[in-house]
Amino acid sequence: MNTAFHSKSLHLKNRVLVASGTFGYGNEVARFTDLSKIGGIVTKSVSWKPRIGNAPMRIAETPSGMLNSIGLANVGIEEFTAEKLPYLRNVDSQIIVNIAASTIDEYIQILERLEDEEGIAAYEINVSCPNVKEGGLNFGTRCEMTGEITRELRKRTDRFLIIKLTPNVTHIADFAKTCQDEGADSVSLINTLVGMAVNIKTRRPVLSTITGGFSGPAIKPVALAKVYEAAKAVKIPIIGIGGIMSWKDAIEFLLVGASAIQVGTANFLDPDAAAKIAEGMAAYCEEEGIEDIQELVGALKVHETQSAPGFVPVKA
Amino acid sequence: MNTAFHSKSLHLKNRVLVASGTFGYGNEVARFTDLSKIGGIVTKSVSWKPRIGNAPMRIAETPSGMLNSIGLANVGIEEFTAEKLPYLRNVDSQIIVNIAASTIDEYIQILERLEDEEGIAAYEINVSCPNVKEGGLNFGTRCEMTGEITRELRKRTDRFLIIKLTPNVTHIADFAKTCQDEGADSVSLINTLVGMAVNIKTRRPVLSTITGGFSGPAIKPVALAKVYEAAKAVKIPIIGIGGIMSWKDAIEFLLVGASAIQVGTANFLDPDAAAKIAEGMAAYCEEEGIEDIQELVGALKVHETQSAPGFVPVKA
Amino acid sequence: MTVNQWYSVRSNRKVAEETYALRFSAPELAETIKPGQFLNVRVTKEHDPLLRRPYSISNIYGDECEIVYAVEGRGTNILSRMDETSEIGVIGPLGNPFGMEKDYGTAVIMAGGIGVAPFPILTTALKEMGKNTVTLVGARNGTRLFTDGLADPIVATDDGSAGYHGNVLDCFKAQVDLSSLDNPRIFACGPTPMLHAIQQYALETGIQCELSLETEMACGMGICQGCPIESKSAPRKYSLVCTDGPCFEADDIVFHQHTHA
Amino acid sequence: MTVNQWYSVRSNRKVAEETYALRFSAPELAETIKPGQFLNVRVTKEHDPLLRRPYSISNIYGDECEIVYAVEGRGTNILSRMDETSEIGVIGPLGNPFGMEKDYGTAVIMAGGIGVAPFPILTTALKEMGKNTVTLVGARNGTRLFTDGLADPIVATDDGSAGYHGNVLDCFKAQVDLSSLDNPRIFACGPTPMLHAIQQYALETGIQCELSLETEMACGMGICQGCPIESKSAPRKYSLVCTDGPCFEADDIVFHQHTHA
Ligand SMILES: Cc1cc2nc3c(=O)[nH]c(=O)nc-3n(C[C@H](O)[C@H](O)[C@H](O)COP(=O)(O)OP(=O)(O)OC[C@H]3O[C@@H](n4cnc5c(N)ncnc54)[C@H](O)[C@@H]3O)c2cc1C
Ligand SMILES: Cc1cc2nc3c(=O)[nH]c(=O)nc-3n(C[C@H](O)[C@H](O)[C@H](O)COP(=O)(O)OP(=O)(O)OC[C@H]3O[C@@H](n4cnc5c(N)ncnc54)[C@H](O)[C@@H]3O)c2cc1C
Ligand SMILES: Cc1cc2nc3c(=O)[nH]c(=O)nc-3n(C[C@H](O)[C@H](O)[C@H](O)COP(=O)(O)O)c2cc1C
Ligand SMILES: Cc1cc2nc3c(=O)[nH]c(=O)nc-3n(C[C@H](O)[C@H](O)[C@H](O)COP(=O)(O)O)c2cc1C
Ligand code: FES
Ligand code: FES
Repeated sequence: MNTAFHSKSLHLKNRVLVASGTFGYGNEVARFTDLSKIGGIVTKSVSWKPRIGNAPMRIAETPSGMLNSIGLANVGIEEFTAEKLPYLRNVDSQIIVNIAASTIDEYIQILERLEDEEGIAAYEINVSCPNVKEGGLNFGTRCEMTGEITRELRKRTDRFLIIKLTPNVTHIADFAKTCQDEGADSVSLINTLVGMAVNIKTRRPVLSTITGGFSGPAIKPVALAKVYEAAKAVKIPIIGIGGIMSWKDAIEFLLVGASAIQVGTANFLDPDAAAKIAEGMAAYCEEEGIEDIQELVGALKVHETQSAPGFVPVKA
Repeated sequence: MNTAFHSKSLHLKNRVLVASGTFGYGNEVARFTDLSKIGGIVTKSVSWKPRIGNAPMRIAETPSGMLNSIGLANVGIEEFTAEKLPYLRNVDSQIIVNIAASTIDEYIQILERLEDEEGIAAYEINVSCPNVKEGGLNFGTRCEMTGEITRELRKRTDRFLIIKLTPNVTHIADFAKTCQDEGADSVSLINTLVGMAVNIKTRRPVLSTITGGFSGPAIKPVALAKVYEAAKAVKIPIIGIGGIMSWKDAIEFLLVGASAIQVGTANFLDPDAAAKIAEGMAAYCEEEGIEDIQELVGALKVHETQSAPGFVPVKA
Repeated sequence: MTVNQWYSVRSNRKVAEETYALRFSAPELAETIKPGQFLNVRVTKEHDPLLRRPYSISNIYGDECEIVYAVEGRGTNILSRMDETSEIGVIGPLGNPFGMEKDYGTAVIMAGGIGVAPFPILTTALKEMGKNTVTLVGARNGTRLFTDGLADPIVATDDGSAGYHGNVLDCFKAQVDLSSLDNPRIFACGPTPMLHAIQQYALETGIQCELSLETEMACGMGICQGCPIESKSAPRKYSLVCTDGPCFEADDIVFHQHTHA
Repeated sequence: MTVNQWYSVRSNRKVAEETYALRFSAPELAETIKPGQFLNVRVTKEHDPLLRRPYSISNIYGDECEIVYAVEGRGTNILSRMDETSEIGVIGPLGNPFGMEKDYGTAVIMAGGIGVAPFPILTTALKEMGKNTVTLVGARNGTRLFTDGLADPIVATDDGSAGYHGNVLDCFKAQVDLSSLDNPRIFACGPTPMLHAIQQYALETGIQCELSLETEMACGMGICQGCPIESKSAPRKYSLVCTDGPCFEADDIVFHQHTHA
C-alpha cells in the first residue's frame, strides 16, 4: 500500500505536512513526536530581516477555533540558514521553506539566497502579506500580484514551487488558475481567514492588531469548499489546509481534490497529531483495500441529483 | 435605560432581531418564547413563486457550526401575504420582510407587491442569490449588481430598506459603501459563508447541493471582522449577524459598530434565545450604568499600540 | 406542557451492547408527552457538538422520562458517559404521536435496531386502550437486543444469534399468520431501508401502516426546513419530518434509494 | 519524562471558594516534574473549548500529581465539574523550574490569589534543600484562601476578612523585617499588577526576585509564538513565556500597563 506523493521534484513519504507557523522549526517538538513519520515540514515563514512580531495579545480562542496575530515573528534569513536549516536537514522528512515578504523584490531576494542552500525540497510562498508598495494591500487578495510573484519566482528556481493562497477572496479558483498559468508546481490552501475577537470587559479588541488569522476546526467547512473550488479549476496538485484534526478530516480533503494536506492548529493541541494522522490514513487505506492513496484524490462522488454550483453560495 | 433603536422610519423596542430563515414565520415557535420581547422578526426569504427547496440532505453539523442548503424553500409571495403576514401583523414586534429573487425584475416585482401590504416595518434584501441572467453568478459577490438592486428598489419604496450582504467577497466595505451610496437605509451582515462537508463513508458531499451556507458560533470571528470593516466605511446603521449565541456576543457586535443584531442558528438550539439575549443586554446596561444602549455602538477602544489594518489580514 | 430546560440525569444504564437507557425527572413532560413524539436533546453547554439530537420518548416511570439510545457518534458518545452529576437540555414534546386512535384491530409493532425506542410507551398506551398487539424486534445480533417494556416480542437477528435468522419483515412473514390478525395496523420504526421495505409490503398487501422516520434535524420545531421528506400530501413536494411527522402514513411517503445513506 | 496523554481524574475537591485541587496518577510525571514547571491541560475531547489550559504543578503525592485552579471561565468551569469518571489530557512537564539553586539565603514566597498554586511543591523542595522560607499569601477574602502545603504562611486579604488588611507586598513590608533576612530571594506568582509591583520593589531594594508569569498560550511548547513577554535578555525584544519562562528574573521583564488586562 502506497501513501507517497510524487510530483516533479517533490517526493514525500506520505501526504501529511505540518503547516507553516504551527510547528516552529521542528526541534521544539522533537521530544513529543517522531519527525520521520511526517511527510514534510513547512517552516515558519522566513523574511529577509528578523521580525520581532506583534505586541501581545497574539492569541484568542474562539468557538472551535483560534485567532493569531503573531506577525510573522521569525529569525530572518541569515539565522534561519545558519541555525535552523542544519537541524532540519538531518531530519528524515522533506523540508519546505515558507517565504514571506513585503515587496516582490524581497521575495526574490529570499528565494535567491535559499537557492544556495542544500536540503530544501520545495518553497511555499506566503502571499498573505501586506504589500508595502501598494499601501499595505494584501498581495494575495489581488490576482495580478499573486501572478506576478509566481512568475518572478518561477524564473529563478527549478525547485518545487508552491503558492499558498489566502481564502479571503471572492473566487479562489481564479487565483489557483493564475498560479498554474504562471508556472507554479502546486497551490496550498487555505491560509487563515480574517477574524476578530472583542473583550467586552475592557471594550478592546483581544488582539493587539485588532483583527487576526482565524484557524482550527471551525474553518474546516470553508477550507473544504475552497479546495473543492480550486481543484475543479486546476490540474497541478493542491495541498489542502484548514482545521484538519484527524485522519478522517485529511481523507475529506483528499476526496475533494487535495493531493496532500497540512496540519496546523492541531499541532498545538497534540504535537504528535501529524504523525498520528499519517498513520491513521495508512490504516484506513489498508482497511479499505486501497492500494495507492492517490486513488482517493478527487474521488468525491457527486450524485446525479446533486448539482455543482461551484463558487456560488447555494442559497436558491 | 433605553435599548430602543430608531432610524428614519424604523423603530425597534430593542436591538435584537431574529435572522431570516431561522425563525420560520414566528408562529412555529410562539409556544416556546414571548415574541413581544424581540425587537423585530425577519421573515424567511420570500420569492415570487413558492419554492420547494433543495433535496435532502439539507443540514450538516460542523465544529461549532452548521451548514444548510435549504434552497430558499418558501411559500411564495401570494401565500405569504395571505397566510403568514396576518399572523405576523398581530405580533407585538416589528416585521421585516426578507426578499430573494433571481432577477432584478423579480426583486422589484416582490417589493411592489409588498408595498400594498400594511404592517411591514422594513425590507431586507437577500442578495446572496444566483443571478439567472448572469449564468448563476451570485448577485451579492458583484458590487455593481448589489448597487443596481439597491438603486432600483430605493426608487420604489419609502420603507426602511436593508441590504443583506454576503461575506464571501474580498472587501465587504466596498459593498456596504455602494449600498449607502445607492440609498440603502442600512446594511445587515453577514449572510452565511460558503462551506462544505464530506461523508467519507459514502464518499459524497453531505449536502445535496455539495456546498452550503455556513453559520453558527464558528463564524462569529469572521462576522465581527466584517462588521468592523463595514462600520468603518459607512454611516448608515449596520445590523450585525453571525454566530450570536448570548448577550455577550451581541454586545461585541455593538462595540465593533453594529446598531442592532440578528440571532440566527441560536434559535435552533433555543427558540427563546433572542428574547433572552434582549433581556441580557438590558441587564448588562443596567449594571454598567449605561443610559442608552446606543452609547455602546462603535465604542470599541483601540489602544495606541494597536494599528488598524482594516481588511488586510494581519500576517505581518 | 412544552418544556425547554436543563434536567439532571437521574440514571443512565447500559441495557444492551452500545445501547443505553437514560432517565430524568420531568413531571410536566411525563404527563403530556404521547407515544411517537420526541425530545430534542442538548448534550453539552459548549458549542461543539452544536446541534440538539432528537430522541423518541421511550417510556415514562411516574415523573421520570426515559430515552433509549444507541451509541452512534459524538453526541451519543457524550450521552453514554453521563451520570447523576450530568445535565441534558430538553425541548419537547415535539412532533406528532402515533395514530393510535385510528380505526384498526391489531397493532403490529415492527422495530429495527434502536427503532425499538418509541415502543415501550406505545405498548403501554395500546394496552390501556385494550388493543391486541403483535411485536417484532430486530437487531444485528443477540447482544444488541433490548426488549424491556414490550409485550411478548418476537425476536429476529441479522446473524441468527437470537430468535429468527433474518430481518423483522421476513420474520413477520414467516412467523405470523397475517390472516389471523384482525384489521392490522403496522407501527414501524428503524433504519430507512427497513422502513422502505415495510412500506412496499404494506402497499402490496394493503395493510394500514405508519412509519416513524428519522432525518437530520437542526431545530426539531419547523423553523429551519432542514428535515424534508418527499410526501404525496405535501403541497410543495416535501413535508417536514419534525412537525409533519415523525410518524407518517406509509402510503404518503416517497423514498429514494439515495436518501438511505 | 515527557508525557502527552489522557489521565483519569483521581479526585477533584473544592479547597476554597471557587478553588479546586485536582489529582491524577502519573508516576512518570511525578518523578520528573520540578517546582515552577507547568502542564498544558485539555478539558474536553470535543473541539470547544479548543485550546489547552496551562496549570502549574502544585504538589506531588506519591504517584499523583495535583493542580490547584480557580474557576475563571469555560475551561475551569468544565474542570470543576469533573469527577472520577472524567479524563484530562496532559502535556508536560513544560517550561523552566524556579531558580531554587541560585545563590541566596532565605526564600521569600509571595503568592497572590491562585498564584499560590506552584508553591506547595516549591516549599517541599526548599525544605529538602534546607532553605529558610518566609511565605506570604494574599487573597480577595478569607473564604478564597488556600494555604495547604505552605510553611507558616502569613496571610493578607484585600478586604481584611483574614490576616493583614491589604495586599501581599504591603503585608511583607509591614510584617517582615527585611534586614533580618539572610540574602533573600523572592519567588512570586499572582496577577500581573501584583508582579509588576513586586518587580518594582525588588529593583528598588536590590533583592533577588523571580516572577512566575501568566500569558495566553496556544501551545505551551514554543511552536506558536503566541505568548510573548518583553524581556531585556531577548535578542529580539520578546521572550516566550512557555519556553523561556514561565519563571523569569524580575529585572529581565518589561511590563506595560496595557498588558495587565
Ligand atoms: C424523530 C427522531 C427520533 C429519534 N429517536 C431516537 C432514539 O430514540 N434513540 C436513538 O438512539 N436515536 C434516535 N434517533 C436518531 C438520533 O437522533 C441519532 O442517532 C443521534 O442523534 C446520533 O447522534 P450522534 O451525535 O451520536 O451521531 P453523529 O453522527 O455525530 O451526529 C451528527 C449529526 O447528525 C445527526 N444524525 C446523525 N444520525 C442521525 C440519524 N440517523 N437521524 C437523525 N439525525 C441523525 C445528529 O442529530 C447530529 O446533528 C432519532 C432521530 C429522529 C429524527
Ligand atoms: C504557566 C501558567 C501557569 C498557570 N497556572 C495556573 C494554576 O496553577 N492555577 C490556575 O488556576 N490558573 C493557572 N494559570 C492560568 C490558567 O491557565 C487560566 O486561568 C485558565 O486557563 C483560565 O481558563 P478558563 O477556560 O477557565 O478561562 P477562559 O477565559 O475561558 O480562557 C480562555 C483562554 O484564555 C486563556 N487564559 C485565560 N486567562 C488566562 C490567564 N490568566 N493566563 C493564561 N491564559 C489564560 C486560556 O488558556 C484559554 O486559552 C496559569 C497560566 C500559565 C500561563
Ligand atoms: C499561530 C499561527 C501562526 C501561523 N503562521 C504562519 C506563517 O508564518 N506563515 C504562513 O504561511 N501561515 C501561517 N499560519 C497559517 C497556517 O499555516 C495554516 O494555513 C492555517 O492555520 C490553517 O490551518 P489550520 O486550521 O490547520 O491551523 C499560521 C497559523 C497559526 C495558527
Ligand atoms: C437554516 C438556515 C436558513 C437560512 N435561510 C435564509 C434565508 O432564507 N434568507 C436569508 O437572507 N438568510 C438565511 N439564512 C442566513 C441567516 O439569516 C444568517 O445570516 C446566518 O445564518 C448567520 O447567522 P447565524 O450564525 O446567527 O446563524 C439562513 C440560515 C440558516 C442557518
Ligand atoms: S428540523 Fe428544523 S424544520 Fe424540521
Ligand atoms: S504558547 Fe505557543 S509559543 Fe508559547
